[in-house]
Amino acid sequence: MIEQPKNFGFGEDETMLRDSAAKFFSDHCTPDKIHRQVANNSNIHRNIECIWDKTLWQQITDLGWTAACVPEAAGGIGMPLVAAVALAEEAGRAAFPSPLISTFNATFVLRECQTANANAALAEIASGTPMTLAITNQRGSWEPSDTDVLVDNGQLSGTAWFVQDARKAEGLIVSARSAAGVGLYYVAANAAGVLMTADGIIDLTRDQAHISFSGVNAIEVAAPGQGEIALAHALPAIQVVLAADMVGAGEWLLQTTVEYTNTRIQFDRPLGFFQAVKHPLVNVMLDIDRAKSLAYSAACAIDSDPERKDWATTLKLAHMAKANASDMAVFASSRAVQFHGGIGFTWECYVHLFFKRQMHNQMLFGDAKYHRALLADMLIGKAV
Amino acid sequence: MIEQPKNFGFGEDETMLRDSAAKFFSDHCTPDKIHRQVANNSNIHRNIECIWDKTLWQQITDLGWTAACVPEAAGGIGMPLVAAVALAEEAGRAAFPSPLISTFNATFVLRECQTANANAALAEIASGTPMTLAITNQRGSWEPSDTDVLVDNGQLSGTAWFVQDARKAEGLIVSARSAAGVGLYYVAANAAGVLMTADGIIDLTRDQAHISFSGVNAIEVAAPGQGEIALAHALPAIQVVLAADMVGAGEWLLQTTVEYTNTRIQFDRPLGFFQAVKHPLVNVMLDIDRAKSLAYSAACAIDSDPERKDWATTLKLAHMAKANASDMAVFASSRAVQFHGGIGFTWECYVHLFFKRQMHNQMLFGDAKYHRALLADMLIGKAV
Amino acid sequence: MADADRKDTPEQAEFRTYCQDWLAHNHPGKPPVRIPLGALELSDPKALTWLQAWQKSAFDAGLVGCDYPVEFGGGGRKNCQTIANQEMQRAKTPFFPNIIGLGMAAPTVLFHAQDSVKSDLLPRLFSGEDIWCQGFSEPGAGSDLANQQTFAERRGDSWVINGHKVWTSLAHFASWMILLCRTDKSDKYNGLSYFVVPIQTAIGKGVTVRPLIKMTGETGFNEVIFEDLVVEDRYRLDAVGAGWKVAMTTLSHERGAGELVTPAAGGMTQEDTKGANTGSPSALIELAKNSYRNGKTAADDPLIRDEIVKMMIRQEAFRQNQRRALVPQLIDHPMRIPLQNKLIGTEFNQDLAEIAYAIEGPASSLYLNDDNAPGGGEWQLAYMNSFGVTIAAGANEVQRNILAERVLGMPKSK
Amino acid sequence: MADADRKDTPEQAEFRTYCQDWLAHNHPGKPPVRIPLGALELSDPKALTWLQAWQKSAFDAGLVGCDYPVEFGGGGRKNCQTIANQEMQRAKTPFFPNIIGLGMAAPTVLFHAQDSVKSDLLPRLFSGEDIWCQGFSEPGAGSDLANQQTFAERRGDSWVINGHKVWTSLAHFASWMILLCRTDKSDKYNGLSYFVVPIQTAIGKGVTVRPLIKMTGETGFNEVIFEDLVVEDRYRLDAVGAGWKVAMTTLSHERGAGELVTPAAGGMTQEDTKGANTGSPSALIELAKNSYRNGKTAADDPLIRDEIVKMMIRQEAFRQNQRRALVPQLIDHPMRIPLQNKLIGTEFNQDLAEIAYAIEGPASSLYLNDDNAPGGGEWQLAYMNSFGVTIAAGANEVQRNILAERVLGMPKSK
Repeated sequence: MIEQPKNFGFGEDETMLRDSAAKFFSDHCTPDKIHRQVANNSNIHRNIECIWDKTLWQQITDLGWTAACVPEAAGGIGMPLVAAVALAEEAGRAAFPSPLISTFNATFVLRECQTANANAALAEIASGTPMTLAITNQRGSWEPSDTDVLVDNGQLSGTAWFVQDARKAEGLIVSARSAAGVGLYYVAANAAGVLMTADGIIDLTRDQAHISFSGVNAIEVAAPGQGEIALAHALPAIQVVLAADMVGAGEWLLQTTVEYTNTRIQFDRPLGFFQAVKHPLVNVMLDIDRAKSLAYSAACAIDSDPERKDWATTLKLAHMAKANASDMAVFASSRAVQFHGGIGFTWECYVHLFFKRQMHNQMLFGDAKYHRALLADMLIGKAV
Repeated sequence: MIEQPKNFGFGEDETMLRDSAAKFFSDHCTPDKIHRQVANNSNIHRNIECIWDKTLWQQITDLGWTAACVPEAAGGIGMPLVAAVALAEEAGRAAFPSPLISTFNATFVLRECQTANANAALAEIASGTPMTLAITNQRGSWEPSDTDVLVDNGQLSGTAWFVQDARKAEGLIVSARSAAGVGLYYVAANAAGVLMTADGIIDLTRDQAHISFSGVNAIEVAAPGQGEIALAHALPAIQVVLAADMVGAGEWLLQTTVEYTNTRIQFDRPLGFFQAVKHPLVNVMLDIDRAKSLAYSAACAIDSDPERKDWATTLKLAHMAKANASDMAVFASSRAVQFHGGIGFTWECYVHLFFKRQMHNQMLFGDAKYHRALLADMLIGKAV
Repeated sequence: MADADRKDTPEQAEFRTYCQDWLAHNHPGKPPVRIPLGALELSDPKALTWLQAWQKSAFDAGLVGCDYPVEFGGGGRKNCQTIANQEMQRAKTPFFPNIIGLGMAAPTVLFHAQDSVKSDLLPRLFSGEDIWCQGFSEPGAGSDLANQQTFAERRGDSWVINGHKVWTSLAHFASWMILLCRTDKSDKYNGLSYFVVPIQTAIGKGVTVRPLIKMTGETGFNEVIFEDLVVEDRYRLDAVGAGWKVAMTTLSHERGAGELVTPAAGGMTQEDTKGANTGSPSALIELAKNSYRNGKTAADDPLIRDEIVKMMIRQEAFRQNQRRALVPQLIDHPMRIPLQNKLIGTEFNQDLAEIAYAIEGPASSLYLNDDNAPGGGEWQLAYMNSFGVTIAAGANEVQRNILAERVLGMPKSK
Repeated sequence: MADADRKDTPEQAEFRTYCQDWLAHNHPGKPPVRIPLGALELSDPKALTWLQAWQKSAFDAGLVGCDYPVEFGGGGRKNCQTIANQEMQRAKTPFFPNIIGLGMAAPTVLFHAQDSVKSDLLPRLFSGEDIWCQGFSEPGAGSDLANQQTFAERRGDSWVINGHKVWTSLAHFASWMILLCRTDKSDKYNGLSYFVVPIQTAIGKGVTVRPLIKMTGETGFNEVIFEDLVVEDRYRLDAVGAGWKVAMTTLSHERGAGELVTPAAGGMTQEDTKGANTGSPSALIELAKNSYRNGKTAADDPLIRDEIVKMMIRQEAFRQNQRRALVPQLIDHPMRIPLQNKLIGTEFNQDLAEIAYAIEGPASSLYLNDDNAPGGGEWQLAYMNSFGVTIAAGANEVQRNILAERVLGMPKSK
């Protein structure tokens, strides 16, 4: 049993960072502003765009968000994971269109590599270069060992799928297989031989692409053959940050729906009077609180156990956080649209921004069923 | 596609039989009467009793219920399965303590045997001899191929578990394995070498036992080695009749709970005013109607396809009926207790009679998950 | 329904054979453009025109309005619409575009309009030449339908209508609207009256139609604003103040609980419609066998399998419910099953489409504008659109109240 | 909770060590008789006597009432009860029998009684020598608690009480009762007053206790009838008419939302209690590994596995919720988590026990009186008893109203 702080590690710095993020979003990134920005064209068959506000990105870089979880040795601030969790929660609450989460994920992977090349990439992140992971194959496998990209003396060939915020990222962290096993490589997004094909996705606050590599020169960032283990060590942090994003978005959906049902009058009463509205919204709240507490505890477990002495607990809490948050995200989104009635079904109502982000979040890096199946093997033992 | 009557085969005779059964129960078998009879001793550690009203049994025999589904050739009335379904539904609605369902199940198995010995047993049933099946092993397998009883030149040895209404039955239909495969045997309940050990069960309207056989002389009722297939052919009928019992009991639970919540005043309103009460009860109604329609259609499929030309449809509908009814039974019981409040939690309130019967019904011959897993293999194909 | 179509009356049997023959030679074949899942999703005029031609040919052949009186364009038959519907389903035909006309306007007009209006309007309604829309919902009158603010003021032999309707599907294609509005502000329920009003011919003359965009990005429903629209009194259905009663005729037919069976075609498969086939668990199985979750075939995942089977059970139960609803000795309350249909059907579609996300894994992020989207992204479209129906026509919360109060006899929640 | 017990204050750290030492030498060992799952299920006097002895020894050692003032029998410490509770859990001790006394009566008496009453009653309450019961529920006052009919009439310096209480757990063992009753029929809420009244010494002198039998066949809760019971005015808590306010102190502590942490032991395992261990998913795993469904080990069934994991997630989330509830900067509404506990805890136990039926297959039919019953039939007992708690102390439907109204700020449902 590893010692953990009662407050999950939310000290003054982390709390201050969270509050400043909340203020930042309410100042610069309100739902109406985002809606005008990313939802100005509702045509399903519009060209696949990648819309985001680079000036906001510059500002959050200046605020040190990208540097927050970069180790000091690599030019970062070296804050604990809970700092990223706090930022992700606020980003989710604002449905923030940016490569922040993807850059965090790249950070978590690079932190595990412990090489000069990895530290160089981390330094870039600290100074504001958006990066993302290209580690998923066409069959949507989240296993670190699965990649469709091959590496042959330093050159990458093959295709990586479901790359998040791909067209916002300037650097890619690619997993590729060689005789030595799965390695991790840094590639500039604009390097020769990199062909990015944008995906037509539903989530308006992200972009996604599949990326084919043909003989692309790459810098190996993990020790040879150590890429798979580095990915495995980073996955819990990735899952937890996604859970935090869902918690923030879920809270927005809950509060917005409560406000609407408190004011919308039907049958001479506010909708919120009716238990058919009220009780499901209470259930949404219960789900959010579970997901939140699990996300914080998982992040705290990671922060408290750098040597992975009690890795099983970390894995367990991270799977639980992602599983719970994913189910919550689906439920909270569905109830928000339902209880907003006709207006919630329209494009002009902001609910759909969060609905679509949540449906994207819930599957990313594994949906609830996936994580529960892994938990079953851990906690019950493999079925014979 | 086999021709089926629009009315599921509920002709005049079947409808008349059902209505007469409903009248019979309201005359002779009201909940208060049953409660006085089977629930007079609430002590958990009371001796395990087997309480039922043999005079009622004589009366329903005289009414021809046991003969209803016995083929005319074997001295029965030769009515379709929907007749038994109608009787089972009314029996469930009355939580009728009797070996009726068990005797039906024995009937369905014997009907499939097509032997002189089987017809002799059927004749006994037609004339009112209660019988039951002893075909389940200690591991609770519902597969016709699984039995812990062995047969060696006409003598049975081993133990059958979870035998329903065992101490009410005068005849046992036992599945036993020999070199020839699984056979079916008739044994008098009081035959030498039959040791019946009563189980302490929760359901107050049934009795259950495990029965050990030591060198018991038995009459083979199925053609040698044909017992397994006879059982397999009878299972859909058995599942459907159990589903019908659950539908009847579910309807009692629904109507009784509706009446209670319409009269019980809290917060100056009847409980039934509150959507937290009313919407779950509507969901119970939806479940009951599904289970009812599926049970009728499965029974009708069996009646319409004596040559089993479209056996897959019969199997499908029977599995669906039992799966749906089992889930309904659990849900209807739980909501009935919850919405009856404190009084529903007491021994003196009749709800627990039905609650306990439903929890017994839902697992008997396989619970919902079990039947859905079989359906998955049928409808999706086995998983690799 | 496959079972219910046995043991026909002689008239039904004869008519069934006729339908089969006609359909064998007059199936419209494959559409030239993508056809959406249902008429309410229609946004492409080309699709509409093609579907109108199909409806007209079916009408000319006597497969639409079979049970309506001959003098109003019907077939004058008895219980034959259900036969035509079954055979059109079996023949995998496209659906009819004039769904609101056939399902809601026609029975309401038949039971409440004067004969001259019936013979004027019903034939072109049946043929699909006139598309109809429904003017019930208002910004302040959603589930609380009786809270109508749109007002019709009597002026001699006609009425002047002012107000604002929302969520009116098909209004951008509609020639006529069934309109519920207020004629007396002093009485919530008895102050309502019911009209049929022209839309297309009145645009710019008192009617404005503005498209609303759904969360899916599709158009398809609209705001309709009335500014001093003048309507002849003959277009009023039933008495002044009887609007609520007339609306109940509309709604009971919408809920499948009305006297008349709605003419309904359909059954065309995904390939044929170039569109979605997201309405059935078998389509979900198809999807699961061709989709990967975390690198493995989704159809092999025990949890996915269980979800799919649950939906197949609900589907079969729905079918058998409809069958049982027609057998008087097997139902204790005549409305018990019909009033369930809207609730069960819409939640079925919602739950079905949600499962597709789990089946598709990360590919569930892809939409109609991505060539790699499993099932063309139609499952995600269907999931989002499913909320349109769980909300519309009396949100399902209201449906549960109706069932509790009318069928179970529980106290009113309002 | 395992995590929350780190980083103690010096006082807590010192006290923790003390508790550990004491428990190492003073654990009561294995009980001579079967101990039920919780105090509310107590029916065997032998079990009660043994548990009272344990509570007294813990009290004498200072592990009960740690945070209460010394003058009323408490320990006069700060935030130390939670330490004692954690260590008693870790030491796998039996629970305390006087659960209503510790959890509801003690804080209410402390905050609302006069000092002489506090010093008279609290020491024997803490020691468990006096068992307490709760006189809130009435035939007409279940979830609608304020609808009290039991009436206390002033007679000089005392009160005469008449009425009928139901579902009073432990009344058959109780020396004292916390009683909510009416002193003014003209005002529903302000007409209530709150007393502590003697039970055992008053039996036959105005108090009758009748056992009620649960659906499980157990006794354990009772009807209590008051006929002209005379109670001194000093036993009134707070002002006449302030009963509702006082009751809120009781209920907030019952819901774990009170100022004071309730002294709570526990953690003893199934083998040790000779009773059930049905409260945890790990017990369910144990059961699943030793049970057969349709001939196969239940723990290998993917659907069972998923059900169990869902419960483990809910259990861990509950723990982490309690941990977060203590961190001000991580909660936006102070009551948001505490008010969830009763709801979450009782539904957790109900859902957990229900899964056992699926795990045990046909053996789920067997009860406590059958030697072959998996887990001794305790899971079925626990499932049935779970309804006692989802119904009691404000049915969970009411709990959801409270959360919606107090935390989310939604309109009152009444």
